[in-house]
Amino acid sequence: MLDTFIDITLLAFLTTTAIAIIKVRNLFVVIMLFSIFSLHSAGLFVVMDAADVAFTEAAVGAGISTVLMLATLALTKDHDEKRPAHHARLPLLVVLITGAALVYGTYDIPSFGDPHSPAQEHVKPYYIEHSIEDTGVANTVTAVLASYRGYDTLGEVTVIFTAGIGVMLLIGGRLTRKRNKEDDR
Amino acid sequence: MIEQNLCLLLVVIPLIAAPVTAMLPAGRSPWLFTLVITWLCFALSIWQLTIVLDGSTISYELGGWAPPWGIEYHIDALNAFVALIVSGIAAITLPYALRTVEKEIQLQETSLFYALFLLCLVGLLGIAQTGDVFNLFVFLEISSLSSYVLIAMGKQRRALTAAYQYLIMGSIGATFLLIGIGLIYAETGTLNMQDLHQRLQPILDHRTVHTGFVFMVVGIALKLALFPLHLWLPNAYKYSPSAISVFLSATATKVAVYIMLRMVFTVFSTSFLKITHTEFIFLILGAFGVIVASMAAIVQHDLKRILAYSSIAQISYMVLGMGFASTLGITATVVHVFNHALMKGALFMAAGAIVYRVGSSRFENIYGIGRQMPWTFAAIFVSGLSLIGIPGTAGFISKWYFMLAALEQQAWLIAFVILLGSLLSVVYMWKIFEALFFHRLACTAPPVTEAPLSMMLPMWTLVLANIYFGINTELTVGVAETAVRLLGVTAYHE
Amino acid sequence: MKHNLVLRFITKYLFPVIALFALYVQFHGDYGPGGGFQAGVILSVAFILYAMVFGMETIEQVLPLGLLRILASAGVLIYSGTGVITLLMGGNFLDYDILSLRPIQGQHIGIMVIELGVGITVSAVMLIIFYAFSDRRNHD
Amino acid sequence: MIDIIIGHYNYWIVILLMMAGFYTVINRGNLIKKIAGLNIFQTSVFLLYISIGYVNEGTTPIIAEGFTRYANPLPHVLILTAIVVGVSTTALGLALVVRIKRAYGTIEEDEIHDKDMSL
Repeated sequence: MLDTFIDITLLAFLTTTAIAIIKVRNLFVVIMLFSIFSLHSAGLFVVMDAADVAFTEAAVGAGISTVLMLATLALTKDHDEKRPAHHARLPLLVVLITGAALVYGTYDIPSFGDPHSPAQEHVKPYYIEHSIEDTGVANTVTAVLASYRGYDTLGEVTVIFTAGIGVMLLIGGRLTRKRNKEDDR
Repeated sequence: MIEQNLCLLLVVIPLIAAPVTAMLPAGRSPWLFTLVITWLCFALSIWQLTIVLDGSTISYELGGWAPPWGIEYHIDALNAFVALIVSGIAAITLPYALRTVEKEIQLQETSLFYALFLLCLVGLLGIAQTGDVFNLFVFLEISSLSSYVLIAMGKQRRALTAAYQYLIMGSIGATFLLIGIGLIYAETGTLNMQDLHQRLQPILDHRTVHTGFVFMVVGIALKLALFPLHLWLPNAYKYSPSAISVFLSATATKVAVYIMLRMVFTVFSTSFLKITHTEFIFLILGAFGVIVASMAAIVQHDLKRILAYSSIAQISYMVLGMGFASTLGITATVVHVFNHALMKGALFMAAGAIVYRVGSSRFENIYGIGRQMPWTFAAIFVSGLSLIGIPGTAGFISKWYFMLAALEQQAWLIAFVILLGSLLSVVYMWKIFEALFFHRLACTAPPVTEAPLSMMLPMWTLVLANIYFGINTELTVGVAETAVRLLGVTAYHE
Repeated sequence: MKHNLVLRFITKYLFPVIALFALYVQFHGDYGPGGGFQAGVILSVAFILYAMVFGMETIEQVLPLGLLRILASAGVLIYSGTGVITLLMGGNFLDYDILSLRPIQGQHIGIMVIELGVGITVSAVMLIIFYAFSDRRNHD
Repeated sequence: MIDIIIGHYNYWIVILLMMAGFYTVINRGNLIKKIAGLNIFQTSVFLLYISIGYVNEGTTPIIAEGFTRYANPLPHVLILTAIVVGVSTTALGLALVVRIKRAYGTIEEDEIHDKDMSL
């Protein structure tokens, strides 16, 4: 019961933050709200028994991503989003359709927390029952991450590495490059 | 030992080579190293294809964990064929890249640039090889992230906005794919493609499954630049460095077509298409895509942009083929994936050669250039004929199969669209021929010479391949038919 | 921030604590939440904090960009290299069982080594990104 | 009816969050804000996955004496990977924003569009 209460409270906070982000035009506030959003979702991850994910989300979302956005803001010195000349209808329409499709899609989805859903009864039991005898690791998240699906994690490290190289190439200390203005069209 | 790990080595060798390249000193050594690696991959992918050519499959358990608990590489003729296209184009792009990269990329950035190129290759090969939907997502992101940066390396500032736009659209696509995978996972509890197929069959009428399918398809369609989600593509191809235009145009969207085929026919099934009538949506989007993109190509005044819009049109053909959901239709799609890689590779190489000499691909700057660069122009001419679908070229073979598939189902309207698309491609290719060859030389243009041999050889290799595969269809059609049989697609019957 | 005594004092003592916590997270992933990725982020945060208070130069002297680039590559190589070793020993890629006579022990070694690779790459890349975004030449 | 709401309210709110993020991304505007929106969109998808893995009366999937029901670790692992992918995308996107600001002098999508057209 307490879980449900915390769950609903956090969801309410998240909703408020997300809607505020759409409305607010001051970029500093947007970034701070994003940080709050991330921290609250980390809290929600804890409520939903995903300690590892919560840990990472707090470090990455509320930490690294926020710092990066603030750094970009400091570099670009644009502090306010300009008011658009006209309101575009298309984005709203796309979002409404997408949202409706998703709500439609939840009709047959197993109930929240259902212990007999396919996701709980297939593949997962193997991890829970065998991870200690297979890998000797009590934290099944680590067992799956590093061993059963270790190849995904190799891909993940490669993604991070790609980002590092990419950022070095893009803004790694090189001054303005010579640009061919005439051909810019 | 190499043979039993073959399908894995194909991905892991470039994956190990990428960080090594990043540590090499700037200069020609990163290029040389990348060249060796890509040719090694090409050789391995040929070897892999010869193994699965007879319709057999290879299964490789990563980490030694049996699927569905571990990740599995599951190779059949289609995987091997796509891997062959990707590594083949990479291998042929590398000699071409030497001179253009020296001109377009600063010297001290070359090692990082080639490392990113290898990472992009890793991502694309990883997608082609994997039998696990989430692993596919991870490698899709490796290839996407590296291609965003590679595109942004273009010389003009619009390369940056093109890359940003691609980043936003690509990330939305990836997130949609993630939502789709999540919904399907909630219904099945597994991520392995073969296992998903088994477990999805009894619940094909679930609304959650339908929604998951739609989100997956929309996500892939964004990566595929399927009309009307194609807006990122023209600028991305136009402003990226020449070698990257060649590589991405010939491989990235083709791999997306492969993902679509794999998801629709292996993970779901032909019967799912029939139940939900999704094939009509593919047909409609494909038909509109062919016509709209071809028309858009006609009104462009820039060589690379015409080619980019033409790519969207050609991709729409492939989607059209999927919409037939018959042996002939999918065969046409698979053959066209290969042929289109050949022709667009050659065309973008020629465009890059012109940019290398003139510094621009806009018509007003390159009028009459074909007379000064006759070999480059001849390459454009021959591969242009292939794009149109003139008999004796590779392009004819795939168009022929598309036509057969349409006639088989008596889809006259679609058959008409296929013809009309070819006619429109005659118009925009003629526009290129006219500007490059018949138009008066731009008066301010300084005289230029033919492109260097290191660019000419790869270009003409692809051009000659266009002719060779227009005459000898044993490989392309043979592999495609095996692949289609394994996808579980059946011949059309009323 | 360079002249704030309290900040300087606290940062000096916080640095080893954060670094130690990072090591704890790195090697305790088997039993509690955590692992290479989180540890890498935390370790990089220790350096970032130090750089923010004492200036970029202090960190750049210890960890120049060239070294970070090698470390980032090394992490990926450690991870994939583990896979190659298992291949050479006759197992499948990343099949840690083969690393030792007892499969469980092999798994233990394998997981530890690859998590180390993850940690190294992640902290190096986080610092590379931080360097790039705080590069004075990007401020104009 | 009540059952449906109790069983699904979590998904519905998560969908609402997703759409708020999605709207911020596709609505024309400031380039940094779009990246923030993308992050919200992705974080909400993470919430969807973790909701799928949640089980009533369960506990964190760290095997210990006295517990029998654990949350599904697989979505957790997938999301750990997805978070890393997300932060990588964010870093690259922001690096591009810095470069765009340097090249165009603005990070408003409309103004960039105008500058490209007016040349």
